[in-house]
Amino acid sequence: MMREITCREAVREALREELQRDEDIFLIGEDIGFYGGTNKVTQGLWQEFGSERIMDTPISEAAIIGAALGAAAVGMRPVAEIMFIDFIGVCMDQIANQVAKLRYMTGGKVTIPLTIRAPGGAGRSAAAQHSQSLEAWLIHTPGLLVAMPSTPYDAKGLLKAAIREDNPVVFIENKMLYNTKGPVPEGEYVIPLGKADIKREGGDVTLVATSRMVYFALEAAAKLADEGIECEVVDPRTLVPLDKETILESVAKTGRLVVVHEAPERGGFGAELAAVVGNEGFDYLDAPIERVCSKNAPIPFSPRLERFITPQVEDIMAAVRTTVLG
Amino acid sequence: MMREITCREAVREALREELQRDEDIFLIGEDIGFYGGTNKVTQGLWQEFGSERIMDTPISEAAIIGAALGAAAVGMRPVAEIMFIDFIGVCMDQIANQVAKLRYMTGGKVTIPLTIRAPGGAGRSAAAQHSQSLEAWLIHTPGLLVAMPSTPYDAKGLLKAAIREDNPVVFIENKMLYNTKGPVPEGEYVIPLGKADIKREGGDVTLVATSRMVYFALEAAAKLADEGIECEVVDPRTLVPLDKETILESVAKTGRLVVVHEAPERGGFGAELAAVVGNEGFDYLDAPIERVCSKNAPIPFSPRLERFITPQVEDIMAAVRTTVLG
Amino acid sequence: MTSIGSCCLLARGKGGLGRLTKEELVSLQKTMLQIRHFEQAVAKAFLAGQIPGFLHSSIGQEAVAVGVCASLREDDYVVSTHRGHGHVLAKGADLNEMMAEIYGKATGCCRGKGGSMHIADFNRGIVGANGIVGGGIPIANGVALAAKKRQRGQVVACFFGDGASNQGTFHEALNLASIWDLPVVFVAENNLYGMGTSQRRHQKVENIADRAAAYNIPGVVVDGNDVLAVREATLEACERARRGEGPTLLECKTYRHYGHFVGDPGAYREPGELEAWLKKDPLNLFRRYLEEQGIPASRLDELEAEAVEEVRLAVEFAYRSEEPLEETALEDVYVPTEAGRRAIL
Amino acid sequence: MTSIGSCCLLARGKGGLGRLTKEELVSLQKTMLQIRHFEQAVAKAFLAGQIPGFLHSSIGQEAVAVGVCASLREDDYVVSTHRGHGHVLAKGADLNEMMAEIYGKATGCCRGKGGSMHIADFNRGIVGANGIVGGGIPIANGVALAAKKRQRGQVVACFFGDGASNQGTFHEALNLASIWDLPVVFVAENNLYGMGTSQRRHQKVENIADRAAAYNIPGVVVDGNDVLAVREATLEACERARRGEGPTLLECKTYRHYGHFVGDPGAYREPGELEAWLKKDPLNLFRRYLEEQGIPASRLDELEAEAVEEVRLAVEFAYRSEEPLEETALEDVYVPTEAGRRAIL
Ligand SMILES: Cc1ncc(C[n+]2csc(CCOP(=O)(O)OP(=O)(O)O)c2C)c(N)n1
Ligand SMILES: Cc1ncc(C[n+]2csc(CCOP(=O)(O)OP(=O)(O)O)c2C)c(N)n1
Ligand SMILES: [Mg+2]
Ligand SMILES: [Mg+2]
Repeated sequence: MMREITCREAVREALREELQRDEDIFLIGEDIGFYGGTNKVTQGLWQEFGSERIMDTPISEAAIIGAALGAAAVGMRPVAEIMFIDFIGVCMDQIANQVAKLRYMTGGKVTIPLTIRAPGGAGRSAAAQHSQSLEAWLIHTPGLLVAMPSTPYDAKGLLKAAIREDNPVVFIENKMLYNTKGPVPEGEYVIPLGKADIKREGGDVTLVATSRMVYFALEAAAKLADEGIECEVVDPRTLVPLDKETILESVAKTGRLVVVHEAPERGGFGAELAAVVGNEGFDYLDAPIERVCSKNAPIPFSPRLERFITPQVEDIMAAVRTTVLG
Repeated sequence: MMREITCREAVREALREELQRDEDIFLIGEDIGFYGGTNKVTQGLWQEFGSERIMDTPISEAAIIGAALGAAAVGMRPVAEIMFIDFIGVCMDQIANQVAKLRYMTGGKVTIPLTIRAPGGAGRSAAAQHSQSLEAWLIHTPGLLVAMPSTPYDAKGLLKAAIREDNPVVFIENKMLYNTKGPVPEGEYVIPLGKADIKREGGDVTLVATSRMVYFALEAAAKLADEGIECEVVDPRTLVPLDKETILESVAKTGRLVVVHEAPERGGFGAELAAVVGNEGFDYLDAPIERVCSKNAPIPFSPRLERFITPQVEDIMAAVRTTVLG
Repeated sequence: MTSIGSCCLLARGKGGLGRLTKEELVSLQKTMLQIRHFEQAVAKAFLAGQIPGFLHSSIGQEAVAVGVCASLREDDYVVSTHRGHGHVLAKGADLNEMMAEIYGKATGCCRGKGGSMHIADFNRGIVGANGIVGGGIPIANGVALAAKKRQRGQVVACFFGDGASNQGTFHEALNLASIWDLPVVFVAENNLYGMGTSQRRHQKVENIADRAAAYNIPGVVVDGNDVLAVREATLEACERARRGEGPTLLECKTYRHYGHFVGDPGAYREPGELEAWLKKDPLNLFRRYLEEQGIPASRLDELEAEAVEEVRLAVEFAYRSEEPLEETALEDVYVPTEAGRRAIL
Repeated sequence: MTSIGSCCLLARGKGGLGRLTKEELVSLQKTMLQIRHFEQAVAKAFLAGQIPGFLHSSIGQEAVAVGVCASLREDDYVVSTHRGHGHVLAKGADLNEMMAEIYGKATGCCRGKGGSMHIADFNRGIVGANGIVGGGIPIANGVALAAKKRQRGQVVACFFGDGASNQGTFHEALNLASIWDLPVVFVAENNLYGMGTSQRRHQKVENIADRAAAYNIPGVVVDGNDVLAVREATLEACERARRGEGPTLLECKTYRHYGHFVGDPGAYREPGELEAWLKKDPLNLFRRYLEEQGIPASRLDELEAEAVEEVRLAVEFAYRSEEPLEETALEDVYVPTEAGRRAIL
């Protein structure tokens, strides 16, 4: 049987293997060295690769992204860690105006092989400034690629692809999944960016879910199967590029779509997906596309309120019933 | 006949009248004083109200928003100017994590009557870092209201509403419209936030357009009328709150929707609108919702390329024909 | 004691400005004890699984919070940080409401929406803690600007850590406060670490206060474990601010006895470091001083017992309080103006 | 000449480090003339409606660009700003390609996608101008970090304005460069104004270089209109950087003769200010010096004629070049990897 490791270990393995493979790769971030990262993702790497490859910085996110960008622009292949994705606000100019645009503004004179890792997600009562899902800002920023894996297998394979990619990739992990286990083969493998994965097959409704919501969708699907509703759960894995083909094919089969993500509904990734499928898949749709997302509020501290604001398995089930039963 | 003034004058009038009305209002931004603002919007106000009310700052956007927020939190009513909306990247944390969330995080203990003015838009060959439309980041940030007027009349009435509003409002102007004239009555009036305006009536297709794209949509509508296609042009005027009722009513009538905005398509406001109408107006729709937006690229410098990347009247016409003729 | 520019002297305190009566001295210790026991109680409750989220303990740093806030007027303001329990308690936050907030209860000062990192109470001048390192510094300026405009002589004490002094917001905010002569006391709580990174590894200056030179404002270093020294240095900075002479960068050298957050073992510390600092425990130091001033040990023991009891009651209040109702979750996103009401639909 | 901390001396130049031959001296003037005439030509073309967008002229500041870049090796780097024509010309940008870029033509160094504010040429170590004030400073660190890792002894000259020195990025980047001893020369081009705001109104320090104290790195002030003084101060900073001793903050006091952008009348200037600075025109000053060194006036006139002609040819090249084709607009958003190709669909 294939060994099972956690998402944390999967990410760490990808980092370690890539660091071993390519001297131009280095890690840069806050307390990713001796401390091992606040989420312990990089634990042990500093001991193995030393301070030149695993670089601790001051608490200066704009300086981190700028340093990674400058190094990438002259041929290095940095992997920057932003401790929580909530902190991209303090370095959004470096991400959106510099990293994302430098190649374009210079007419292709430069290549930015840069990966920015950042964990998002609610569920730990970390409140409004440590629980966000901000992928929508990033997918709306041309020049970036955006990955958002759910399983350890996907996390490892996609992170390796991201690091080897010649375009800047924001790689969004989920703090609640760091301890989640899944099968990961021992050997080397890479998952290309832009290929969705069908996590469960079913003919009645397509559930497109991202990150931790994939697990919620799978749970909902399992329960709905008892009610006789068969859900196909599609995990896009990367939001840019988006595997429209796989999603549209699924919707062609099921005629129904529910999108699930943890970011607030208004202006989230689900809106983009609904717009794409509503347009390109108009003729497939037998029912309105439903979105199951966080309500349009910051994430509250209280666990009860946090659960209420963020999507739950029952919310997904309710949306599926709405779309299937009308 | 009603007098005609430019958007620049309309915004300035709103600022002047509000400054006269309420001592707690002050303006804060870069070179908005003696210089009159890089877009000359605040010209003359410093001479009239002095340095205590019209406050020049260093080039420190995070400090500007923070100062406005702190003052608002203790009862002032500041109006901050970010010289170009492209610069919100350097103060995104202050906008999204502080301004937008402080009330919520404190359980309603504080009220933030703060207006942030910022011009966006392409069309001046100002290239990738001075031409953006970033409203999508803001509508995806619960806690903010977002206004994006097109006409001088709307700009004046909505800015007055924004300044009087007890919630933080990001008020997005358009640099290409500053010289655009339109009728504005002499006396006092306020346009409530959240009411769309039908800029042209028509029965064949609904065009929802924002900011400068309202003019493009109107031009397309005029030309399409010659082809026998009657467009209804709806200007939402504020994106948060969004006047879904007016838009859905229009789509109920026309059965068709084209959304037009200048921000890149992927993850833009048009996606949200398409998701809302595709869901709540599913039964009204006789054709897929079309989006006419900038292509998913940074804004290039060359005028020819800039025109190519951003939506043009012909693109709107083509989309309308697609949706009407199939 | 203060000096313009980069050259900093250690403020020694215990004399000069604003002499205190014995009762006042005792009350400083009382607040420090409250903070100490409050922090101990929340850490215990957290480890027992009663408190959600995560917690940053200020144990060891009580003299900074108390020394600073003791020099503030009731209508002055504090802007706090993720490690802010001490600051807000010293500024007069209600123990029960605060404990309930940390427990995530409806009776909490933020209705359970903020938690440990977002305690605020505007009625007491507590503008709010902040989960973003350096996030509060620019906001402090705004509060000070309003105070200045209203000419009520209020000042703002803005706390932040050594790590935060490397954030861009620190720089922008100190520069703005400097040119506008804003009434802010920027209190750099230098506990030698930003998370696991020692000051030596995150900046090359010896003193954060050396950075005052970059804004041409006074930079002052004070022993942050000496509550009187902190108080005196703050008083001087406040008076300067109230006179309209602008901000001061006041660095308080101190140490946190526990890890970065409750649960962090602090493996990055130098050997012997913690032990050395424990000898300089601000509560013990001040207790000794009070005894020297003739305050009987029994009185001081009583104080401690009172603090323990108050905190116990607060825990009980918090524990017994209800969780917030789901229907409150969408309140407070917006003020319920017409637009605000429609914006959450 | 340099000094650690906040105390800064005026570098005087014209002796000591790196003496120049007469031909080398002449070539400095030649580059300054190129920049001067380049800027004049683009301003003229802009006012004639031939150039889209907007332009920031560096006329008056040529000695900074030339003095700094003259001390760089070919494989060193510059990071530039919105007012960057001089920097990149001095670093060796191709006149034709650069002019064509400013004209928005397909033959431009950025294929017409960047324009005046985004000139870059990595083959010549020109990492790029930047439309965001302070946006380039953190990026310079990254280039320097790579240089350091590769141990080729390269340095990065990072230009920015007095206004930019109030941005958070300035602070974060100088701190990082300081603790990592990065080979960067931070060149603060103090032209006394950030747009219409005089330095006096945007910061309280007399010298931007005073801020070096905040990072414990050398801060140096130099007469930015004296090309030799700039060169010498930069050389010293570069040597320090190449020795692995880290960054220097080098402030060059200078003045822009025209408004913030072409078309800005500069009404915010003090009366007489411009006139006083015109007397210190860097090109005139250096011409006088060269004549004193025995360079015949006729030779200098020839130089000027050459510069005029080169610029004229560049304008002609740019003017005659084609606009980019629409089908190029979606190129360069991504490297056309498999993922990159799919991301623009
Ligand atoms: C912008 C940002 N970056 C990183 C963090 C994560 N973080 C929280 S506290 C902390 C350390 C702060 O150090 P310091 O400012 O010295 O305060 P202390 O914890 O020592 O009180 C870090 C890195 C954050 N909350 N915000
Ligand atoms: C973040 C940001 N804020 C504001 C601007 C608008 N702006 C462009 S140049 C400039 C003045 C910059 O002053 P300084 O740094 O002194 O450079 P100088 O123009 O004098 O060369 C301003 C305010 C900008 N481009 N980016
Ligand atoms: Mg600290
Ligand atoms: Mg300047």
